[in-house]
Amino acid sequence: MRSFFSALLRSKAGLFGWIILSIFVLAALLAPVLGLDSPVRGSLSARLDPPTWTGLFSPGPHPLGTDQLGRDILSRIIYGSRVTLAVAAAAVILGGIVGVGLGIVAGYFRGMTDRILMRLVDIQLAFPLMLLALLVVAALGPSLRNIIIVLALTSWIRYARIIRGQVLAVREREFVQSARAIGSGTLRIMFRHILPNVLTPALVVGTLELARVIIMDAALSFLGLGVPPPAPSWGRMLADGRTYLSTAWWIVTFPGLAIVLTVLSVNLVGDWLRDYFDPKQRGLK
Amino acid sequence: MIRYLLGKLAESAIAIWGVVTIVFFVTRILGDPSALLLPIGASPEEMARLQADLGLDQPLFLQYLSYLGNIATGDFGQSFQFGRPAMGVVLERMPATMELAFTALILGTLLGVVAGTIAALNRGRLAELVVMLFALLGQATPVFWLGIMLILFFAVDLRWLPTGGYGTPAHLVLPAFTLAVFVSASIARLLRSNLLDVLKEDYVRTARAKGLMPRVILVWHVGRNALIPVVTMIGIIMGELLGGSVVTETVFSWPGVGRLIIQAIETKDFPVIQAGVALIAFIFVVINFAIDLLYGLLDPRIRERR
Amino acid sequence: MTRPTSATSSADAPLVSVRDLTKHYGGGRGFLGASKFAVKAIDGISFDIAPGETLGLVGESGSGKSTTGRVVLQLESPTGGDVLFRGQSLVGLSPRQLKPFRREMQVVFQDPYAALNPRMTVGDFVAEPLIVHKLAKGSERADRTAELFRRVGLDPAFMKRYPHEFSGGQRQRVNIARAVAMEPSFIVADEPITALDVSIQAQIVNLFQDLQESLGIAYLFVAHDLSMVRYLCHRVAVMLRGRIVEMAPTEAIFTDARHPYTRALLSAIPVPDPDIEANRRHLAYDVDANPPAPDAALREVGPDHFLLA
Amino acid sequence: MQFRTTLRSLCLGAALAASTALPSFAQEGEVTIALRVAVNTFDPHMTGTVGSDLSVLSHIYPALVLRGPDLKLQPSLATSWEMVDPTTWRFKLAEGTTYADGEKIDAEAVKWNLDRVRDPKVGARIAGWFSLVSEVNVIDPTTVEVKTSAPYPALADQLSMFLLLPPKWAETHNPATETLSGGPYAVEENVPGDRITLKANPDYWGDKPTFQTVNFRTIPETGSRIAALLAGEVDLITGIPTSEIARIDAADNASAGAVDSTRSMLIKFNHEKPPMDNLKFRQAVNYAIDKTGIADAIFDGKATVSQCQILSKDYFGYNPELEPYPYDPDKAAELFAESGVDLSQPIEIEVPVARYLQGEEVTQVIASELTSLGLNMKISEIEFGAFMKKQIEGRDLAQMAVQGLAWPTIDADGMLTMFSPGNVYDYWGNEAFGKLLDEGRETTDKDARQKIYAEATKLMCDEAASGFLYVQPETYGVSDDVTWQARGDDWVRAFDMKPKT
Amino acid sequence: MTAPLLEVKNLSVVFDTEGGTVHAVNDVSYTIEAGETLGIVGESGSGKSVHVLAMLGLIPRPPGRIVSGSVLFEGRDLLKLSEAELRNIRGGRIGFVFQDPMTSLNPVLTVERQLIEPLTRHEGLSRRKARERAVELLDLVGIPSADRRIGQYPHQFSGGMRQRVMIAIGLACSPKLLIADEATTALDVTVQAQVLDLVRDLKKRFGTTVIWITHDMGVVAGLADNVQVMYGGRIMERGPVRSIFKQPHSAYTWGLLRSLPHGETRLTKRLYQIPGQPPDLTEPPVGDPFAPRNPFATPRCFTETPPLRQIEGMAPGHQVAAWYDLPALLAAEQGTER
Repeated sequence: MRSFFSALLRSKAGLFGWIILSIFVLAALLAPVLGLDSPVRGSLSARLDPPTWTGLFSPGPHPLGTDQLGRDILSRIIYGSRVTLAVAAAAVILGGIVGVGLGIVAGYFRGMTDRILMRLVDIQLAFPLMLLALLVVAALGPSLRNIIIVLALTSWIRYARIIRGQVLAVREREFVQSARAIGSGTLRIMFRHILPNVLTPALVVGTLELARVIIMDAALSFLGLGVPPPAPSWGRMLADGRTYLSTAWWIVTFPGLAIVLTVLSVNLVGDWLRDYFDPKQRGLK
Repeated sequence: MIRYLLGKLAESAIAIWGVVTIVFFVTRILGDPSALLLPIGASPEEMARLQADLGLDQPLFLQYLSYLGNIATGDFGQSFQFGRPAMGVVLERMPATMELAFTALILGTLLGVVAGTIAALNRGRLAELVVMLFALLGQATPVFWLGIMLILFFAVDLRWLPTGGYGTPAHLVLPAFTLAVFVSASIARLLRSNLLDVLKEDYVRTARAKGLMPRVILVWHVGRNALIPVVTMIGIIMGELLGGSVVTETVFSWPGVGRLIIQAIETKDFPVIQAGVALIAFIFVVINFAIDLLYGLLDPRIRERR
Repeated sequence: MTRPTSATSSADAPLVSVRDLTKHYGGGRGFLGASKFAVKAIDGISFDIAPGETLGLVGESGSGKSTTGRVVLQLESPTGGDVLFRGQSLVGLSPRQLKPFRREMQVVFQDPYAALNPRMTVGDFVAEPLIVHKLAKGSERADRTAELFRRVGLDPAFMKRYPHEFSGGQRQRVNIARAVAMEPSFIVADEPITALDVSIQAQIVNLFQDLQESLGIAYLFVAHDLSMVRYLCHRVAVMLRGRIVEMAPTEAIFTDARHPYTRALLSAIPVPDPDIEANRRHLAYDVDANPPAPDAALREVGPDHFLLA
Repeated sequence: MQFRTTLRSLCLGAALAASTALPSFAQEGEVTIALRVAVNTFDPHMTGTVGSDLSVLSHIYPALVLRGPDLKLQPSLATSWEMVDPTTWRFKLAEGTTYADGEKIDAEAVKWNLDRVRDPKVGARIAGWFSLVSEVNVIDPTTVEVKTSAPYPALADQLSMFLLLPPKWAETHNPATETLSGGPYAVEENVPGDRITLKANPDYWGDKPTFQTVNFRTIPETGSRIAALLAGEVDLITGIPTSEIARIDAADNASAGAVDSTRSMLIKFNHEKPPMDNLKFRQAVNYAIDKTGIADAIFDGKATVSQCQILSKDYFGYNPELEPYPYDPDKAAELFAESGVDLSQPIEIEVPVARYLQGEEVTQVIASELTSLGLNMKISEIEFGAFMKKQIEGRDLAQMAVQGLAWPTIDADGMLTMFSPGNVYDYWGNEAFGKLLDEGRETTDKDARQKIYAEATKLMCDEAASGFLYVQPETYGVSDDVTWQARGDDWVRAFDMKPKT
Repeated sequence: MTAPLLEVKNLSVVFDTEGGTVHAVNDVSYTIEAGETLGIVGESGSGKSVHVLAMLGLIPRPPGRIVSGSVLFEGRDLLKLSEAELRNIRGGRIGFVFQDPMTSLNPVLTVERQLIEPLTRHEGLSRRKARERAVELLDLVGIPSADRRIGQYPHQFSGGMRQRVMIAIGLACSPKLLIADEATTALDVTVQAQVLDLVRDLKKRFGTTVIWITHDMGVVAGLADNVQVMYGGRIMERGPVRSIFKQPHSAYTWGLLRSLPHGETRLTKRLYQIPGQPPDLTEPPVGDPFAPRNPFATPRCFTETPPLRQIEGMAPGHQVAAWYDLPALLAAEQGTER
């Protein structure tokens, strides 16, 4: 663990990513105790109020302004981080469990199992993700749960492909042979020997997917199929506010900034994790 | 080689079958199009009659069988909305989609290759930081936001380019650039890490030990090996561009297949959804087939294995 | 647990018997029903290993020697032939049926880096056989693991560490500790010293020898380094293209090699003596020109000395 | 602004170079209209979409009557028409009218078209509009008689949306993809999904059109539509957020505005689900909603609050005497308390997605206002098709549903019928209301009808049959090159426009 | 006396890694005369490969860094040359053969392309001329039907053939110096023997100066004129090959030779084993790097680095870096054992 942090401190980009991400996660966790305005209820009289910058230091009503319904944007962004991050994380984890699971099974058993999985992957690859997501959301309805399912659906394949490749390599590693040689069962080999050794690539895929899923959620919102209101998600805020782009720039700019910063930091963390876990990248020692 | 091609062909057929099957069943979950096709005030009887006209009153399984049968002959049925063969409706929009996708792909690949190469060769220097920051921003910016900003700036404020629409090369600039930003960001990041990996390879050391010029090493020894994964990536990106540029097409009023399919999803025009998705899947499969062959050109070991 | 604790004479029933073993890769049916070209990794080999005996298996890369080790252990199933352990056939047994045999047969691999699970502490790794076979629990397990560490010359204090904190030699000791955890009677050592630093190789070879003396373990010692084989093995089998071309007691191989390939192999060993090296001639053997004849069989040409002809 | 000007001058050189490559913008004799959705079919009987398909086709095919910008009917192909008796209408056609290929537009053609649309084999999507038509008779080449199976006072209004195909031509051509002009314009170019260019029809039998060329461009994205107007690429856009009106007005090349549409927004109550069967509860909801606030804030004052009825001023049967429920949270709270309804029970409010101008926002305001009075509101955004299916076939509307209603004939009859018992849309089940509507249909006397509908609307208001909200504004932006009389019924037609002089 | 072909003076190389600074090469000095074959022996981490790669600018920088020293080659200091000047030397005046011919040849380029590259680059030959020469070279290194095989890709060659191709590339421009880095390690013994025969033959015919880096004492015994034993980034002992093998003066050389089986049959005795583990080079080395594993180490070995010095009474050039007198100690030990 110490080397983890010392490695982190050496990588400025990785550190930056971790800090930004931690801020958002903390804000999301602490949202209810920060004493914010309601993110859902607005006041029609306070519609499209511009940001009061001084409000950051001396209490003003809306530091980042209000949206088209008079809701406080700061509060919506902070509460929105809960929705956005939770949806993204849930989708990425769900997709990860499915993808890693299938990847391990396919890579470990190979043969028919593998062939079936690879054909599934082919099918999904040939099916443009965005259209699949749109179709499925349109079919199932844009509830929070369905959005998570859809995003996970577009995500599992990337895990499965990469994990399968990793497993094909790991299963030939001699410690796996050795586990078979001592008579370990299949489950034990999969969980104790293979899974821990493919978790880091899965983690790296996960961070990249997290970034992609957040962007995809925004695109779905743009097409009217994102996380439904009143839950404030960043994508939704961005999409709803887009028509006000030139009259009330703050409605779009701040959630947009939140997305860009989060995706950026997630990517930085992902890159850093890859560098950290990839021995090839870690000098000689 | 023949066996390899036949195998590939079979795989492609399975992939397309899977796609058309999924799209068939998902569209049936979409629900009943009759409410959308008829004007307000339509009675349930009218709706029932329309459903019968559209063949939607049949048992699902029978619908599926006749659907598969018709597809085999290239018939995707009559569009509910357009009142003519769905595939025709989709094919009309295909040139626009292809034009945008290929332009974005070529532009994005060029930008991405240049950026990725600059970043990899300037490891640890400012140039790498700047390029990678832009690449990350390119991936972190929602496409529609970028698109709207570009319209406001280049079309409304400067009036250099049209806000949207299709036709002249000028119309192509903004949407293609918007998509290319994302494409180039992905490619730049992938290429950079590939290049860094390949630069560590023993044969690059061999090339340096031969005293070759850096340009020769980069192009012949590093570039070719680093580009192989990029080629795969291009195949996948192409798939996303063909069907996934819906958002860009909407922002720039680009009459592509993506937007058509969105519209068809909104109006539950099943035949158009099916034809559109099937066509995109088909093109994707064909492109990836070509990419597979390209692999062989790039890497003799793969050529040999076939 | 009762078991022979010292090398017994070869008059005893063999511990391991390999009969006409073959292993082909590829083959089978292709995607569209066409049969693929098969690679014959092992092409009908037979040998016995007595309890407490070390059989050296040498040959160049691709000769099938490592595959033989894995097939003997049933880590891969053979295409044909049989493997008997204490007279019982192992071929075709389910993993469950094989489990009791797994306690008696172990393996040490070539690459000590790849052979350790990087995500497991070495203590857990060594103790894993005890868990899988439910041999020991709790503090007893820890005690036995510590004992294993001491036995292979490692400080038990290292048990909580991860593989990357160890050098190659130490890792190979961990692997050996794991292999002997169940006190097996037979270990396949698949080029166990090839990947080690020169100054460490002798340590590991000595460890193998010590373990054999104290536990009576029989080895199938797969190697391409004939000099270590000469030092460690009772008998040597020379493999070429999936066949055993010559098999004899070690001294007979070194002093009375009959097969031209064996001779070429012997002549190729670099000797750390400039005077010998300066005057020696390397014998060449063109395998492509003289592959082992498909119909040839092992023939006894001397006491316990077999030759493929 | 300073920033923009500077940039503009900075980039002038490059702009000049680039502008030569650009397509020509609106010029003399040319007008460009932005559509929100693409034109799908050229067959006017296969689409009921006024805002795109029918608007474009109305330039190409003749109609018996047209609805003018003032929403009054005007003669077109029919020079005059009369109701001979409650079930018989007679139309007198203009003389010498032909399609571009010379085919006559006569009584036979009208009959053929009305028969076609009613032919089940054709499966015309707008067949429902003419389901009451029982017979079409050709009296002479310029006189056609239409008989209905029941009194149908709004027939002429309905025929304003009925475009006539050339019968002979249609035998050999596919009207879905091909056109033959019989109106002021002919199709010059069609780029599917992008644009349709119309050229004036030189052989048109009516008045020469003002513009030589009319372009219809499809721009689905609101922001892009506004951008296109401000960039001078289009002359007319519709369906913009009211908040953008001021911004467009501020630009130097366009102006914007809003008029009342014919679409009333309301909260449809499902009286079949408690607590919506409770009168006090329904009234309380009406008191609880700040309609003026919504109109002022969300629609920048461009929306008109509904006068406690679902009819807007343009409708026949509009009741000028009704007053909206005032916004009175205290009164609402009181009524909620009196209603005896358990306020903690979850109440669902549905809204179709992307269907109504800022409908989702309004729903959120309503939900938030009701929540602040202690109700447990849950918003469901639902896809429109599913919403309609749920409403009509499933008969399972949520307790409340934000919905917009408009009736193309702009007549109380059709509009109010959707609340009469037995109608598939009805969730109220008020027999008295149903009887009033039946009475209204049995007479053609305008005053009598007016009186009956006044009674009906009052009943609906008193019973708080639904939550009355506002009339959806029809927003538009027009370039300074043209004038256009804004209208609330979706038609966008070049022949309603004039070049600005 | 002419100047030596290559003169390495006080060369030190470090690697900056996350685990700390690795002192890979520490103050290495030696010379090679023209025509000489120098065998450099050492284990992984001994600095034997790194220092050679470093002086020709072939280590990645960063993390690698040359801290000090000079390398005179034909009178010029390689460490002071620009990258462009070094490029002209690499592959031309100095040829290389690397360990693993599988990874050291570019898998996607034909052998022809890879073989003519140095020829067109350094000799300025036309493509056609270069190809002719390349075929000759393949012929020279014993690749049958070279004219046909030159168009093939590396994966179509066997391991031994691939290494012959590597040697052909190294020799392409008739270099003054050929550096072979573990050139036979990845090969089977029989193939190794053939390659060694080839190198001996080529050396005889062209008189090329060779640095042969290996961990195998047996390989240098047959190939080298002089041997240089490295450990922990330092030269422990160097000298004429016979002198070193017959009477090693470094405990490390002695241990290495002893730990190899010399034809003993099993069970006669245990192999001599060098105790302990290779050194951790992140710790700046103090004293004799081998001291912790050296049974003969004196207290001085742990505190002071022994210089490389000529051993009295041994062949000229037989130098050792040790504070102890190994033959004396061995003799004493044998005496006590008796």
